[in-house]
Amino acid sequence: MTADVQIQAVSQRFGTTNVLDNVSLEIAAGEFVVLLGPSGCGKTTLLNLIGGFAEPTAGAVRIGGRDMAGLAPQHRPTTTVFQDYALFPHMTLRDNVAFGLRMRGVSKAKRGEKADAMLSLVGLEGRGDRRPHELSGGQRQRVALARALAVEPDVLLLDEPLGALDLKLRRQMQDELKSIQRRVGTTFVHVTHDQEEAMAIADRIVVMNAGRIEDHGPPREVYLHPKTLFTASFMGEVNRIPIAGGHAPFGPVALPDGTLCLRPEAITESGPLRIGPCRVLEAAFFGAHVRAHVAPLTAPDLRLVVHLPQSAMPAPGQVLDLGAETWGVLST
Amino acid sequence: MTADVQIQAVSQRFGTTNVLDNVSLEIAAGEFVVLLGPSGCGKTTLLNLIGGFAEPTAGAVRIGGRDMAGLAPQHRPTTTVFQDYALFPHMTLRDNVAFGLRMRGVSKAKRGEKADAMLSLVGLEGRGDRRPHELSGGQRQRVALARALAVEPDVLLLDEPLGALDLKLRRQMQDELKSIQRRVGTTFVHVTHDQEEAMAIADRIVVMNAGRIEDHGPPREVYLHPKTLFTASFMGEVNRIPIAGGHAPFGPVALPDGTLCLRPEAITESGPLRIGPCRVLEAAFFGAHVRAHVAPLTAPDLRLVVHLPQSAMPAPGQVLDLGAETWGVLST
Amino acid sequence: MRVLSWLYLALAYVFVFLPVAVLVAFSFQDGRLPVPPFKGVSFRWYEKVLGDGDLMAALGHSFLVAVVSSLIALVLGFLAAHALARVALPGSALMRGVLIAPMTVSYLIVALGLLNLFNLTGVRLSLWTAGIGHVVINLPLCFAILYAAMGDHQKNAERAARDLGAAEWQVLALVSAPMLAMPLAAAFFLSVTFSWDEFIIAFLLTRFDVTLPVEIWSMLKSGLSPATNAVGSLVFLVSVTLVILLEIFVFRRAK
Amino acid sequence: MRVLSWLYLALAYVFVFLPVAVLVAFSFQDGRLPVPPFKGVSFRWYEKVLGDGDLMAALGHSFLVAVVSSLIALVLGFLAAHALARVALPGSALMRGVLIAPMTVSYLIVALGLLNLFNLTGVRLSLWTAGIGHVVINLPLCFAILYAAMGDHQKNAERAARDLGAAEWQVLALVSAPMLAMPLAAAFFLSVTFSWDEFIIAFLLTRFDVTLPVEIWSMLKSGLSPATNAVGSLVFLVSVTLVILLEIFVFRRAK
Repeated sequence: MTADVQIQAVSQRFGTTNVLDNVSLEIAAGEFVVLLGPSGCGKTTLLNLIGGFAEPTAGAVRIGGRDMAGLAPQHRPTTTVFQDYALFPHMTLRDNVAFGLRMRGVSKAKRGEKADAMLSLVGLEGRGDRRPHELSGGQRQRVALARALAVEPDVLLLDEPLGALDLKLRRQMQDELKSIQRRVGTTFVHVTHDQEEAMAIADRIVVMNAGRIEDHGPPREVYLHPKTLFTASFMGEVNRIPIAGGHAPFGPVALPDGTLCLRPEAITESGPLRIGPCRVLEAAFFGAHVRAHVAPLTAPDLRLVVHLPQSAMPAPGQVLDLGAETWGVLST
Repeated sequence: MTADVQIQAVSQRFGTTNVLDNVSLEIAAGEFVVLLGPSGCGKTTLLNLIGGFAEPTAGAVRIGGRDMAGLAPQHRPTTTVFQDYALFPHMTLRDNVAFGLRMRGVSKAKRGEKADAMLSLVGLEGRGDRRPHELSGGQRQRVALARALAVEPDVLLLDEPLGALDLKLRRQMQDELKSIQRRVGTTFVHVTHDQEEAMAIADRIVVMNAGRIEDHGPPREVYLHPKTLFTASFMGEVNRIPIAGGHAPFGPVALPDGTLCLRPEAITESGPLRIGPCRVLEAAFFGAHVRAHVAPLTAPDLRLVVHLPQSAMPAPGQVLDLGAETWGVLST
Repeated sequence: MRVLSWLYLALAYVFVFLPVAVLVAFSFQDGRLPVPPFKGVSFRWYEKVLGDGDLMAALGHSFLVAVVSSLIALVLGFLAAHALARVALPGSALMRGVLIAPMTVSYLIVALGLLNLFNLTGVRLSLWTAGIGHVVINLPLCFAILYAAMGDHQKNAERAARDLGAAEWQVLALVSAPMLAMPLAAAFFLSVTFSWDEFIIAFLLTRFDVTLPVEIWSMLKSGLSPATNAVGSLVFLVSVTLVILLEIFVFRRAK
Repeated sequence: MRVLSWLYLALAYVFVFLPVAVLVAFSFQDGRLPVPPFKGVSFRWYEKVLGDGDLMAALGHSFLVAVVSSLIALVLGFLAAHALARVALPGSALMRGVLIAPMTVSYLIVALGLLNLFNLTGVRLSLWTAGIGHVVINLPLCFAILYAAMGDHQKNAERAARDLGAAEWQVLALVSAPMLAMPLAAAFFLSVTFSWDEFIIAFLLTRFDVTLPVEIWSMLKSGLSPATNAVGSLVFLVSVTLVILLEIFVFRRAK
């Protein structure tokens, strides 16, 4: 029902391009891991290597300690939830969910029972006789999940499963996905390019870029203490300020050389790392906060994005005395 | 170069469905108005009626005081920026931007000059000889904008112009769109279903639903003081709590009957409208805040979504004493 | 503008359909020649045609050849499309070449080539040889239609079936074929239509038993008559029926 | 699995291309009959064919008819597709019906119908009448290809042009046609190919000046010979060339 996954020095080349470059990753049994990165970063390729839809050029994939080399998808203890759901449109939901069991020779009565139980798990009890086209996108997603879980895989692979849903439904499905994973205890490896989705569901986020793992850790750590500039900007908006010889453009700072990274919400009037007086260039109300572009008076060419409290109403031209609450310096 | 727009009791029927139902709206000269609503709410139909791509079943459209009835798009003082840019792929950028002037019989030299000036305005100076397929999505957007502005329309209509761009580019183009509108002073009527986009750029947001105008006003007003439940939930996440006879599910409140609307970020430990002790059911780090589902101990079936500060680390099961900072009650 | 558009469209349709209209109209001519003046509506030519043993035999042959050759072309084309989808050639230009190349072979060339082939292998010409010709012609069509219908959704569903433990024949029988029910029907109906109307292959590759278009050609040797028009109208009627069936059973249900 | 897929694909291709291969191979036969044993490679049948005045005249006629009829079909089809895009019928079923209906008219029926029509209007049969037949056949094809190519992007660009002040002829000449350059070329090449290979319309609607397929048919009356194979190979060569041109000029540039 659950197993650990070891990715050992895996590389994948298509022609002359290195899609994955010596990637190693340990995933614990029962962990919910999210592979996060821009398109083309190799995250889907890595998922396909775990699922057996491709074989690595070099390196090994082990699931529950067993080397998977040469095993076709049907012989691996994994199943995949595809982005477009990949439901069988000519079958009822029950037959869809029971398909894997049918292939394993389970009797019609038994597999029907199991399918109904899986449909209940995903909140679709009593709809086993419907067909996929009668369902909404979110419901199809749930059927695909039930179908993949029905064969009790050790590892469930999810290939941008929420990518086709609109924002509201996506947030709702994230909560459900997380709670289903808690209940079944199966290892989930989930691919996405949406960093909010990753933070919402992951036990651990693995940030990938250009075929390599940039960073990994719990959401809070990856967001607040990114190890690289790429991670810092991919996880959310960030102001990058060059520091050289103890000097930032807006004045001296007691910080090492490198790039000072400030999140817009970390800049306030009371922040201890003083930036000094800044002129407001533009400000717009954004709901939970007011988003402003400001330029320090001492460095008028530097543009900072700042999130001010909901109640703030800065007019363009107004001067605010700002500082940073939290910050990080990354070597460039 | 700019004119006001009056929509007077306009209705539009296709067959038996009322796409627009007696809509009236005044748009001031030079205003940046955003028509916001879900797909099918009639916002694009309204834009098409202003642009002359359709004629209303009833009512009148006036631009600069002049009745537009029966005038084809080419005879109206409007131009449109289309969602898919609708550039002419076989023409250079200069020829694209100069197309409208060519149709007006402007000489080749003069229209080339004007086109180059427009390309500079949108940050594409010196690229007049390129072709659309050489550009990125954001750059195509800018060319479409330049082409529509080159004929100096009184009113510019934008039909989800940023819908095809990814999130990061969209935020950047929003800032540019706003600053270009400030510079040229033309009335902009912009259609979108993205409420963040609407807040980022609009002088005034017009919220539409099912063929009618639900609400309109500056972003802050529409977000903080929505006139209807639809507006409240469309502008952002909201907790809706029924109030009857001075009682909320979690206890007595000094509020009129109706639906109490609480934004997740308005719920804090110090908020004056006390909700009382709440049990944390689930919490996830979301970057700028921690998003938690909580249930008041006095009303365990009520689920509230709460945004806690970035530094909070509530464990499931923990009890927090919460209250609302701001709130609104809407009659149901 | 709209009025002009409608007018132009109407004219284009008249241009395309006028020959058929004339053909059908004069098949009802109550006289010996399909020329004005129109002497009144009569069904006697249809009676004559339907009572003609040779014509009715040819009609039966045409049906047989059309249905059997289309079924064979359909199965072979389905397997070929599935095979191509699995091997996924590098480069879309090469892929398109593979799909388009078989269509370069025209009816006339196939007829000539097969005539050579049967000649030198000593196979006697018959309805079977004409049927083989129609399979050669319709196989590329079925192949292209079915391959085009295998979108990413189809491929992902097949991947999912394999992932869930299905063997290759189970993927074909339980997932691929049922998912392609509509394009399979479309390809079949189109093949039948093309085979039904086809003349040159049928003419060169049959001997004693012939198909309807060949029989019509024989009738034409003695000139046009309301009888030839009546047979032509029957052929057209069948084509139209096939296309209407296609529309009703395939496209309607596809929604 | 991959090996099996490749094997099956290869077999399907052999099946489709074998007749053509035999046809071409025996056109080089150094003897009087296109049967084994193969006596050696010779170009003498090609010399004979290329020196035959009637055949070369027929080849010229075929080219003329193909190019002129295709150009006319292209222009008429373009205007019809544009008109249909503007009037935008309600309901996709009706729309599809309007597009598919003209394709129900087969070569045989058009030939019969036009024969009636020319007969009763007293028009003499000639290359021109065959050309009219080919326009009737290719117009629906061009219409469907061009209409299918007019996606939303095309329609929006036309709307934008109108919005910016273009009159309808300016929209057609400055935006629609240049944007459809590739499908226009594709439709033209396909029309030429179909007209080039076509037999039954050309046979029934010409009299003294005939096209190449009709000339081949006459040659076949005296049986197969390496000479008929040589002409057939030439016809095939031209078809293949047209398709390669299509691939190079249309699809390559479309990328």
